Amino acid sequence: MLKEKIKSTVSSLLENKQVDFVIGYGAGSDAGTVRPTFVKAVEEVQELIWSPFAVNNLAKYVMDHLYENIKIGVIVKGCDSRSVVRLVQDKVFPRENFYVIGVPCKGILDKNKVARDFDLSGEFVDFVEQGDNVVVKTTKGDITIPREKYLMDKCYRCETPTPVVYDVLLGEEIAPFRRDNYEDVKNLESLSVEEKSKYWDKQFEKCIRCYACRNVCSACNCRDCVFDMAEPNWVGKAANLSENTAFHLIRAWHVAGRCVDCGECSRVCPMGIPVNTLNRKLIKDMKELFSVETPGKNPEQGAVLGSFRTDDPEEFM
Amino acid sequence: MALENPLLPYIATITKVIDETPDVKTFQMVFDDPEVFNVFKQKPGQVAQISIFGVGEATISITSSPTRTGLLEFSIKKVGRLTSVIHQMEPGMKVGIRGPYGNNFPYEMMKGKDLLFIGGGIGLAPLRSLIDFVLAPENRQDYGKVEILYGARSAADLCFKYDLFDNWPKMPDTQVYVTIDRPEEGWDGHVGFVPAYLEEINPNPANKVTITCGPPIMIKFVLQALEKMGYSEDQVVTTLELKMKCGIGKCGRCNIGSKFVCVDGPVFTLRELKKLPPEF
Amino acid sequence: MKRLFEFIGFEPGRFHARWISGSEAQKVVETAKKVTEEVRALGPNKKMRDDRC
Amino acid sequence: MRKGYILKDKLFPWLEAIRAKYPLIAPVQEDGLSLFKEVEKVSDIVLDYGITRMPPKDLFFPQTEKMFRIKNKNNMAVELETPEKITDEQVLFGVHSCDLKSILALDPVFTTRFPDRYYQERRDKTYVIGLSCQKALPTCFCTAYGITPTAYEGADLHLTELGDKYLVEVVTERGERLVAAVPGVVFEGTESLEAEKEKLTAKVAAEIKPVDITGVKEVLDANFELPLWEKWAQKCLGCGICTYVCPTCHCFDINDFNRGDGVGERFRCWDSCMFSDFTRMAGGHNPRPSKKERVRNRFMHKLKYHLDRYNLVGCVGCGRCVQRCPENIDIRAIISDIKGGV
Repeated sequence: MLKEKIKSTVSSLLENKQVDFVIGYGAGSDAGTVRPTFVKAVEEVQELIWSPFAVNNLAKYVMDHLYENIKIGVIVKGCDSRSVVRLVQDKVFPRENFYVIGVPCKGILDKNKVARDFDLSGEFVDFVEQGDNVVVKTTKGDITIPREKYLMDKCYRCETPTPVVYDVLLGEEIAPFRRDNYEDVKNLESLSVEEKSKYWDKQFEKCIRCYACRNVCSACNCRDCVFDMAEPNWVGKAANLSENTAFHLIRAWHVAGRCVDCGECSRVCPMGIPVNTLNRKLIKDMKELFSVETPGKNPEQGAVLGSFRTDDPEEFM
Repeated sequence: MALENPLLPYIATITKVIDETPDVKTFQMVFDDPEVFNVFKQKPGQVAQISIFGVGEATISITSSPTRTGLLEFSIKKVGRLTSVIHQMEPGMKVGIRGPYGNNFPYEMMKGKDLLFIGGGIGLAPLRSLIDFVLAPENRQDYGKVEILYGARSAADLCFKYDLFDNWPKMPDTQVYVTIDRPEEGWDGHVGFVPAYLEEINPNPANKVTITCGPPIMIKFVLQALEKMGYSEDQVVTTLELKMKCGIGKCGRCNIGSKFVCVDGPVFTLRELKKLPPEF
Repeated sequence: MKRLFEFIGFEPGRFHARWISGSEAQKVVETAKKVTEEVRALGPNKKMRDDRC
Repeated sequence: MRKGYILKDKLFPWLEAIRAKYPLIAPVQEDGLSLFKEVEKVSDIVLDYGITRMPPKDLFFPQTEKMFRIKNKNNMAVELETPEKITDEQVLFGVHSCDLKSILALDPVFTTRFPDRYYQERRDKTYVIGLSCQKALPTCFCTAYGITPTAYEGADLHLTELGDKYLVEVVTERGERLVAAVPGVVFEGTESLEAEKEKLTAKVAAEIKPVDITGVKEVLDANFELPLWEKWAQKCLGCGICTYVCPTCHCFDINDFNRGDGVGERFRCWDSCMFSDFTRMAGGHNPRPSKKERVRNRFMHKLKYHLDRYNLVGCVGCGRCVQRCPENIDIRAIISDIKGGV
């Protein structure tokens, strides 16, 4: 059982003082939600769970501990592990301060999709995998969920089911079995100029400027963010289409080459804006232009936009 | 006094700019509509929102005493965006003023008492409204001895030199103590931090009220020193500075616990301060 | 940049990026002319207009 | 209070009659979100919407609001133009009891001591029609604050769907004016409906997971420091979702927009005490420097400060923050931690 493996691993890490604390998943308000949980002592290890809904990328939290002489254990899935690689590559958080607890993952269930067809309002008790089904046990009864039908969108295109970096891997390595063909981006690209404009205007109009997409992002690591600055006032604080568009464009460009496509920005958006699609457009272009991989996927590959090769395409000459 | 639209500033003109220190200037301002002076009746210790139109607003304490009618003075230290812009402004230019906001120094309660003002740096600006108020001929008989203890980093950083060395020492029953943090050439006055100088002077708390304002670290040690000297919590008055936007208790920024500094403060006695959570 | 601009619905040709050396005066002139012509043909920009005031 | 009814199949015609007279703002479904929006067709109105993604506060306190226009000629001549009229009369339909209560919680902030002209005018010119809940969501907990899911407080008119009729309660004088302006409410024989409403209230209340807030205020009065703040703060991302989806959060910022030629406007826009620069002063000092102080401030505002200031709860149990927090920071769990004093 993965849950037991997580608990015993974390217990021994804490007992042997290999880490100062571990960031993992605890039970959330309902069966479809997990809550990031910070475990500092062996007694607290029992709070840790593993859930098919454990979507949150926990790597971001190390940014609260920059410049501290600290060792942090983080539980990561394949997608989250790319964040670890990038944080290390950008020298935001040193590799030796990470203890990466990798969890192979066949895909995370999308609680919004599941909640449409099942009652997730009970508390999470446990889950078992039965072939292609996930049986989630809740205080309001068991729910049998066919996995392939209810995954997060990002999981259908996951190319790293096994973390690309880890200090310990809990479970069997899973060979990549899906491909990302950027269907979502291509669909939008195929629209006419007017249709594209209309689509994105409608999305950006909804934005309430809560900055959750920025705050959840493991590539957003500036000490002072341009969106918080009054001088120079790059983007006004007013929420209107023009300023919102500027916000989203700047945000997307700012993390270009560093965004690992973990999809958290889209997940957290309270207004359902497909924030991540902007980043994916940039990743797709970078892949086409520079034959690179998704940032963070290959620890050997440096920063995409921070390196130069003489054979780079030069559209601007 | 409630305005029809409390967020709409009155337009005023800068009439005089006084260079106080390398980073502090005092601006004299006059409302374009003289009628406004009849409704803008500030009390010592209150603050106002100064607008530069197209740039924004900043909360600034009113440094002139209400006994000086027909003008307002604001001493402004260049620290941020708006204050940097205002430092480039000259007489004749237009600004906006709304207020007055906040409570005031308890000058009624202080009547018949000796007053000890303790200021550091730009912290003298809010105190000055009360100093000039009690030193004004029409009020002077209501108050006892006035002592002013003031310090700055260097001689150049002393604000209101004309008051410190000229105007105030000439006033009856008034004593001014000035200190700078480090010795420097040409300075023959006291050297040392304000709290240390305070302990040296060791003013007797009997029938005295102290009013203090300065950088947080100075206030902290001054309050400790005063308690050591036997001042009760009601004898110690201070004025706080927090980030404010609306000035009218709505925008939620300047709260300390349940209190809003812009309407419930900025003036607090040490007794009141101790009841507040330490979040300022 | 150009690609993302177009992705969110700016017309192709609204945004240009060119690498021009300080010694390429002729290229500056040609590029400026070309950009002006193309943008003029597109008409006034409607996206991201801030129509306040 | 006068009570009447509207037959169920007469509701939309009645709403259409309202819409013909006033802008009608009501819950609609747009791109997967339920939102209060001005409706063009009453058939777009969604009655069983659960809870809207954003609270109705935007109607009275818009996210971004122009306060006045500025014409500034190099600081040598300045003209300010305040809008003559902030809003036309409008009707806000379909507000659930938690959101109704939240309007009452915002009122004293904006209308007492330096009354806010912008809020006041919007409030005065908006007829609020409440709508009782038919079922509770897993995140609902209005009953914790003594609000019943069918309560009319805060509405001018309040509707409750009961069988083939809507019970109409005329709560305020403004409600009377609306009933007079738009006929359609039948004022007779509502006794059985009133009994039905009681049953509905009990049914919906029973669906709500109980949250007990007794003693919470007392613990917070006595303890500013509690270990729970650090525990919850470390999960917090510091985004503004909880404050923006909250119906009672009222923090704002004031800024100038400058077109570049001296013409511009002063606007206010929502701001959030969860943002790191919210209280940071120009000189760099920040009285709430870390997430701990900011998280504490938000929940203290909900559970203590608003009560201290206005004797009104700062949380109405709508559950929006619970639904939307990316890291599942659940005020109900915080309440239980506070009660446990941990």
